[in-house]
Amino acid sequence: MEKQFEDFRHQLDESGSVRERIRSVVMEMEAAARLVHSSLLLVHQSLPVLEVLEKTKLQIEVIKGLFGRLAEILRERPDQYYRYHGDWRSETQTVVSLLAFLHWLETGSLLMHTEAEKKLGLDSSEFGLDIEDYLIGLCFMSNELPRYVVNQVTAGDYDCPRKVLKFLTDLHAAFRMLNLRNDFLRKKFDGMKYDLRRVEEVYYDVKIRGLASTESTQDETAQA
Amino acid sequence: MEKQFEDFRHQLDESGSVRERIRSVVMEMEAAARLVHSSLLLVHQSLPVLEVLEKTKLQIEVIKGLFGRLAEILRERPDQYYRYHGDWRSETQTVVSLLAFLHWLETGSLLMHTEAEKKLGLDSSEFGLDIEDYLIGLCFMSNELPRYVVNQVTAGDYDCPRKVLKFLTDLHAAFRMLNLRNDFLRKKFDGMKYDLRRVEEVYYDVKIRGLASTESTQDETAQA
Amino acid sequence: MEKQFEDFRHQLDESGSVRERIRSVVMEMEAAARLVHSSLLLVHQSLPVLEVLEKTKLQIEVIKGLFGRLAEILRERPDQYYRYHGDWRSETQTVVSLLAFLHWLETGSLLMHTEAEKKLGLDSSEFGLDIEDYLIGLCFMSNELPRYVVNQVTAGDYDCPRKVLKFLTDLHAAFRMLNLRNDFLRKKFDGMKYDLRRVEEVYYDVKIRGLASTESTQDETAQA
Amino acid sequence: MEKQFEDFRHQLDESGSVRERIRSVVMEMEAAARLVHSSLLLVHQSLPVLEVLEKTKLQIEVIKGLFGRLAEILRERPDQYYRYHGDWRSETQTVVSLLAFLHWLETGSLLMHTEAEKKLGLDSSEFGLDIEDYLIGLCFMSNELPRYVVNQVTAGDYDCPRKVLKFLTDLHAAFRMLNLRNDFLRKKFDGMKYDLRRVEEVYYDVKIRGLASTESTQDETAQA
Amino acid sequence: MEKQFEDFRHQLDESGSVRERIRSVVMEMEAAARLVHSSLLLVHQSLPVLEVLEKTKLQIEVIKGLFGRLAEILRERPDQYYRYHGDWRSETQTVVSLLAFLHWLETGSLLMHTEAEKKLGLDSSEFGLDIEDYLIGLCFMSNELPRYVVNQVTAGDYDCPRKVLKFLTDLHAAFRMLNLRNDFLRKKFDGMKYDLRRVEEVYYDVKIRGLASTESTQDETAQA
Amino acid sequence: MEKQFEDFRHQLDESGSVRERIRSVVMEMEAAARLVHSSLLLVHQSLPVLEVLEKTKLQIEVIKGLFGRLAEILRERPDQYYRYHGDWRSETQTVVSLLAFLHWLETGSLLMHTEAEKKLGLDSSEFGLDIEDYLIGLCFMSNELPRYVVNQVTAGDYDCPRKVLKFLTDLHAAFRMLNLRNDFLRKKFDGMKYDLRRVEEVYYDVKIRGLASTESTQDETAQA
Amino acid sequence: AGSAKKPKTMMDSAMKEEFAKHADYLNALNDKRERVVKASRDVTMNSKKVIFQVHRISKHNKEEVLSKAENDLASVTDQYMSRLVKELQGTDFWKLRRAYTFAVQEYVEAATFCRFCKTGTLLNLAEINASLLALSDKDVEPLQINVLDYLLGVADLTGELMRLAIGRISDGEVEYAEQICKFVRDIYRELTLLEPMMDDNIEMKKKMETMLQSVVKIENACFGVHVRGSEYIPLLGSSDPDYSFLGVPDFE
Amino acid sequence: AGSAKKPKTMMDSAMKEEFAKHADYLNALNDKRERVVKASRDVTMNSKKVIFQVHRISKHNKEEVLSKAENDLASVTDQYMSRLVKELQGTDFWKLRRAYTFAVQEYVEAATFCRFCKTGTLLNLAEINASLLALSDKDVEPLQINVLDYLLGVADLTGELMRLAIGRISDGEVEYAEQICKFVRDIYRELTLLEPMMDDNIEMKKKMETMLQSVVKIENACFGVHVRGSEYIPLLGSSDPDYSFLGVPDFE
Ligand SMILES: [Mn+2]
Ligand SMILES: [Mn+2]
Repeated sequence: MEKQFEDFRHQLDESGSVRERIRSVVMEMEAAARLVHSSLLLVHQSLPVLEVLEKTKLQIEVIKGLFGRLAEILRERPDQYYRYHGDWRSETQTVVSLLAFLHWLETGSLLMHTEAEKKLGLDSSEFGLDIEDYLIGLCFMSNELPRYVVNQVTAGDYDCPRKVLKFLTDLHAAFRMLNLRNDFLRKKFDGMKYDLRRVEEVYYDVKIRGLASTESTQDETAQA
Repeated sequence: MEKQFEDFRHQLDESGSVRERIRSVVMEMEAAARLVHSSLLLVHQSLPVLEVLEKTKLQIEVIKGLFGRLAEILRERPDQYYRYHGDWRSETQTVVSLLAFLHWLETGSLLMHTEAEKKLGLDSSEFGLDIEDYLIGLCFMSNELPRYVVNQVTAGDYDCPRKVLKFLTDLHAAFRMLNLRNDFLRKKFDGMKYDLRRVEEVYYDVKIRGLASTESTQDETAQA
Repeated sequence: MEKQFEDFRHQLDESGSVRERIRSVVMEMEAAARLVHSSLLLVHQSLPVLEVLEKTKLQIEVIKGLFGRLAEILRERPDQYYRYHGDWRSETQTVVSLLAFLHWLETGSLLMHTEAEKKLGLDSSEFGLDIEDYLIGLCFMSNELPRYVVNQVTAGDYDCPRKVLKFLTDLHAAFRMLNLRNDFLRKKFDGMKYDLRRVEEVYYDVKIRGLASTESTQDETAQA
Repeated sequence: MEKQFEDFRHQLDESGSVRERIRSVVMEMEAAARLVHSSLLLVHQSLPVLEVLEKTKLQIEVIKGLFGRLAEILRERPDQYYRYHGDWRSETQTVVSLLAFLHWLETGSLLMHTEAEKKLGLDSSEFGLDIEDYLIGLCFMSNELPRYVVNQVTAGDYDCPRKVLKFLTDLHAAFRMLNLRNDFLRKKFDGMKYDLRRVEEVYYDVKIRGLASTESTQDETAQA
Repeated sequence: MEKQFEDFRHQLDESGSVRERIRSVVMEMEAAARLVHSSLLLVHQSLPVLEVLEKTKLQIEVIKGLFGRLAEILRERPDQYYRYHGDWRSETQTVVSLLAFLHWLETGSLLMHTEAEKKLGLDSSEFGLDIEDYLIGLCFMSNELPRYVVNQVTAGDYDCPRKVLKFLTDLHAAFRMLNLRNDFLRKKFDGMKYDLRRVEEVYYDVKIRGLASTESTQDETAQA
Repeated sequence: MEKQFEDFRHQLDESGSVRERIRSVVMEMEAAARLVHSSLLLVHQSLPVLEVLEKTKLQIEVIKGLFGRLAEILRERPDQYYRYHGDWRSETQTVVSLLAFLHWLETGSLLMHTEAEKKLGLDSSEFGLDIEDYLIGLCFMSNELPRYVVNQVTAGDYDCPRKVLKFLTDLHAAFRMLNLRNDFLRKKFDGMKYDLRRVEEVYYDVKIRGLASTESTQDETAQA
Repeated sequence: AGSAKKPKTMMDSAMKEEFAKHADYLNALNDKRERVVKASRDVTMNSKKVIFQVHRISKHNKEEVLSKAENDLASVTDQYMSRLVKELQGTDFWKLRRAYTFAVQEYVEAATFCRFCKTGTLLNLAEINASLLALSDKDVEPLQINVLDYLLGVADLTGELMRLAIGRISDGEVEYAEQICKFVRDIYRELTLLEPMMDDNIEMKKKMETMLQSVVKIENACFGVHVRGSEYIPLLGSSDPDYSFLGVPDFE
Repeated sequence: AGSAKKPKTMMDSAMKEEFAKHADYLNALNDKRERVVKASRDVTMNSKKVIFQVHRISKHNKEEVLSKAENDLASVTDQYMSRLVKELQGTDFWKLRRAYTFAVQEYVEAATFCRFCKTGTLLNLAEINASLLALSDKDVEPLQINVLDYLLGVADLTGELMRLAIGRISDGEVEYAEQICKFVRDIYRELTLLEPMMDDNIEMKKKMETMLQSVVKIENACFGVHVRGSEYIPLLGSSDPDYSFLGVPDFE
């Protein structure tokens, strides 16, 4: 009996320390994500996309490294991913939203789940990107788009609303294919329709003033 | 994009059903544990231990089978044990408390963690018995002992208090070796000292009346 | 649309007035039950059972009359017994617990469901006594027994614990035959084990002091 | 509009200053009551009742003075007693509970409502002691009795349980005559039965061990 | 003791019956207020104000009668207005908010406290309209205005925002003269600034689109 | 033991009276700040800035005096500034937000920390302005700007959005230099982005309608 | 002493008989409840899917989306509601209400949602109940949805209508949104009067608050589209705002 | 257009300077706070271990268990409290109190617990603070535990004393339990007077309730042992109850 409880003592003492280690990684991740966010905000002030991408590169590598460390911690404790999942969810969602925005700025298309995992150096078979976290991240990204459109128009880019509207319409349609439960994700998705509406309003504003007409068709082929 | 969301739809739909399947196994486990408990209660009415053990055998096999089914469900979803752990915790703790009581009745010694896993057909490397669940189960067992002692004395078994007191004193001492956090387990362990005190009181009652003295020494060697 | 909601308004208005009428009956019932309870409490001060029974007779007739009025109100709304059931449940359970205690004092046996209905002038085919209410009432009665036993022993009746223990053990075993859901009745029944334990303790107290031994067998036949 | 709000400002300011004045009196009252409470706690350590009474005298005079000040403040605002009543309720209830306990220690009888008013220098026709506050105070006092009884027995006073039980049984019966609404007082009164039960248990504990037997009859006459 | 509790019983019973009578009046008042509210909701669908006023007239008379009944009940218990005040507060506040909205629709000006009392047949010297209830009622009315303005503009009334903004700005300024305690009224008033802000936004929306410009000056004289 | 607690009582008693004195100063400060706020609100109704400044001067002096009194109280308790800090934090933050807004109206630039201290007669070496309070005050000021911009545009000042947007963008960027913990300041700062977004929207509104272009003075050439 | 212990384990036989009766009763009740719960879960899940399906509507696919939704709804009725109908009768309607109320509310929500999208009207309780009559055998008393569940379902409907309205505006169907606005306002006003009369109105009270928020959201959306549409009236010299500008452009 | 965008990204330089200053201040403060939090966590964890160690006491191992506990406590002081002491000075005591208060409370709890078990007395705040003086350099103002943290720690102490008392009774040390009872009652009575004066007394209020429960638990335990011990006084013909019957028997 004594021997057994001696063992338990060690195990219980140890298990507390895993949480501590995760916590410290997550704190760093939060800081790195904040830096990425800071740089990304400059698109609202019309900094060229390439410069923004450049500025964020380094921190994204940092984040990738941090996910590596998380995976490593969890590797010692196989099948305990979901025991600690709540500890890094929120930061992961933020990271996904940032990556997806950057990706859209760069390519005009949606960052896929596998692409996101690749960018973060994750491996589904071992330490993957939870699907709900990915989807929530996309919703967060959607929330940034109306502001982006407004500021682009103010800065004279009248074609932006059309492009964003097309993208967001598609994304919204894709989400509607899911049967969501009444949870956080559903709530976030519900908010997306307001983003859609605001972008539509801006598109309307530029369209009735004849500001958007010229460039629209040729660009279409390149994008869609 | 569409393809990806199509996949997500399937995955999200499926994941809901795992919880449903677990729930149904757990409900059966709860019913089986209740039957074991019902039979076990007869020791308070002085049914011979062997008869009690006989009565519970079948249901314990049922429980073992149910743990097998849980393991099977989780086998399809490796490393998601802790995603669903909360769904079967409470029942597992009850089962441990019942097994540990039966084991003590049979052998006079503590049911070890590995023994408990063996009785439930569990395999630590795959679907194990969480240590905290095991320990909480032991606390629950401890709660039953004062009542058992009182009823045994009423039925004329004056040696029982001494044996239980010895066992509970050792168990309590073993628990004191652990550094417990301020959580549910700590609270349960805190309750154990009242069980200890009550058993001590009963032992005192029989001792001052000279009821316990004769048989104590020879039995000692067999037990300790 | 308006027409339909107009209709609903009438239906709900009527239903509201039914509820008001029930409410006023139930308030009277509550007062009558309180008076019965007040008299019944005197058994704890060792008032002879017959006197207690005498004191409660009148109010029990009052309660019977009130159930008659409830039945009458519900007669206008066939099949809606369970729509309004919640409005008189709690009082009904109290009444059952009082009747069952009185009955046990008088006869030493359990008040059966049909007996309870008869005492309350109820007719199962029309306005019956819900079985769960009956069972909850029995649990409430059980809660009174430890106190009764303690006070009886204080007053010098050392045979009482044995009789109550027999009754309560049987009742508890009978309840265990039921498959209870995780509801109020289950919770109340779970509480019964504390009553049983306390009565066992008192029986233990008198037994170990040799206070209970002599009178046990012959008294069985005489009872009250 | 401006004129009207100008008026309101004055009225609200005035009412605010009344509240401020009450607040400052009540804070002093709370401090004084706490001193009384602290002295009263010594009865649990078997300090002679007379000494306890002596220690509390001064502060009770202070409290009386404070009620005088409250009455004075309210004299300016006839018929607004109940507007501000909530501001001193809780302290008044505490004071009543302290006085009632002291009174019982001194005389063995219940502090009547009029006696309480007299002790606090209150005059029903002007600034009286609200009946519900008085009753709630009694419930609070009742809560102290089980602890008192336990400690008295530990200190060797085996007759105390019987006396307290008699007092509490009577008080409980008196309360049962009232039709209480479903409010705070009702809840407090419902709690009183646990005090009663606990005192009965203590009485049982001394009685079954033959500790309470000798002095019981002669003392009866002196008390009742 | 018994005598005293007998007295208490009478007093509590009486006070209970006062409460019951108030309750029944208040229930009717709530129903009448709801009918007024329901008619008043039609202004959002641009029903002409005169028709709305017509529809509500009858129920307002009903409410007036109910306040008469309240006053009558309280007449028996002078200086206990504030004892029972909580029982009709909430409904009174609702009634004030409805009257004040109707009054504003009719006259474009604020319903004064004395006017409100007059409309409800109240007499300050006996059973008045508590100032805080009146003020809270005004806050509730303010909460309705943003929605009203939005719907009026949608219905083509582009001058409405300016008028409401003027009214609400003045009302808000008048409230700011008061020193409010940290209570419910304060919280409600704090909410008023969001109404103000929302109306400003609506005004901005029509103004920036040149929809509000023409009629603004001449109408000013007619209103203020 | 008693001696030590006696000492503590004196210490805490004294500390309590310090708190009472602070409380009374803070209540006055709250009233003065409310008056400043009331005057400041007139900028939303387009009262000239100079008049607004004039109106607030006196109360700002009052506030300065009150800070002097606070400093005096704390002078007796060196090093205990942060013990009582919570008692005046909220009011200080409000005061900073008012001063900063007034300062911006007057100069178009940010009120620096040392300037704020100077205006309040504070001395960092003794009783300074906590930096976090200063920063929170700035956030509060930011919350007022969207409303200000909306009302200025309504009043015909189409250049205001550009100026405010420049200021707020800078302020927001400056805040991003800080590493904020997950505390109140962080939460307030997080709210600032909504202010920024709203001002961007208003700027967008005037820009897309060509309302902002003409009046742009020399500053414009550099800007647009 | 031996005989003293025996009676303890032998339960009083009258008591045993009594409780055996109750055990049967409770077992039957629990089994039925469990079946009702399971059927309810299916009704809920599939009604939700119908609602999701309706939301996939757009300007151009209305017919197709709605006819699929109606088919789905019909199979909810036939496959799952029919199971509920078979389990329940007489006093069960109220006794087991807790077990099926959410399902029935969701079903009402789905059915009324489909009907509104199709015809712009409110599907009546009587009509729903009539359709349920067909599901049951003639000899048993058929399940009839009670007023309360119907009203609670209609309350939820307004949330879906709000989502629909916002979507329709994005899609350029402004008049449709205005029609929804009027419809939801009417429902809100009617329910204002009914809410306090409902049996256990805490639930409805919460829904009323959500509903008011939905109404305001629709009104704000209509307001936005109106002022935007009005902005160029003077410029266009027409009294009729040209809504054709609004809405998702034809990318196709 | 190119030049139009530039100024936006160039922040006002005075503002930049101002915020750079604040950033430095906040960074320094946060770093210090983080270090204090880490030290605090170590203090808490290791103080808890000291308390657990004391609870391993039994009738026969008292000396040994306590001397181990005291050693452990001394190393908490030397290794971890000293880190706290080094981080904190002057206004930090109050500004960063939230960061270390729980640790200091736990430390007070452990220190007073050891002292009580050793001597039966309450370790004074002045004594604790004196021991901390030794840890700091002479030139900085040394950390002194404030009255509030001390009292909050003492409040928690009573919970541990309750556990101890129950355990001692089981172990037959009745008089020891009675001594604890008296001690805890005295603390409770003193704190009754201090509680309302404490700076932020919600925390203390909760602890007072827990403390009263602890007092009652001890009193009930003493009561139980007393009435059991009194039962055979007449039989034994002695006025002194024979407590030697109580407690765990010597199995050894
Ligand atoms: Mn829905
Ligand atoms: Mn502790």
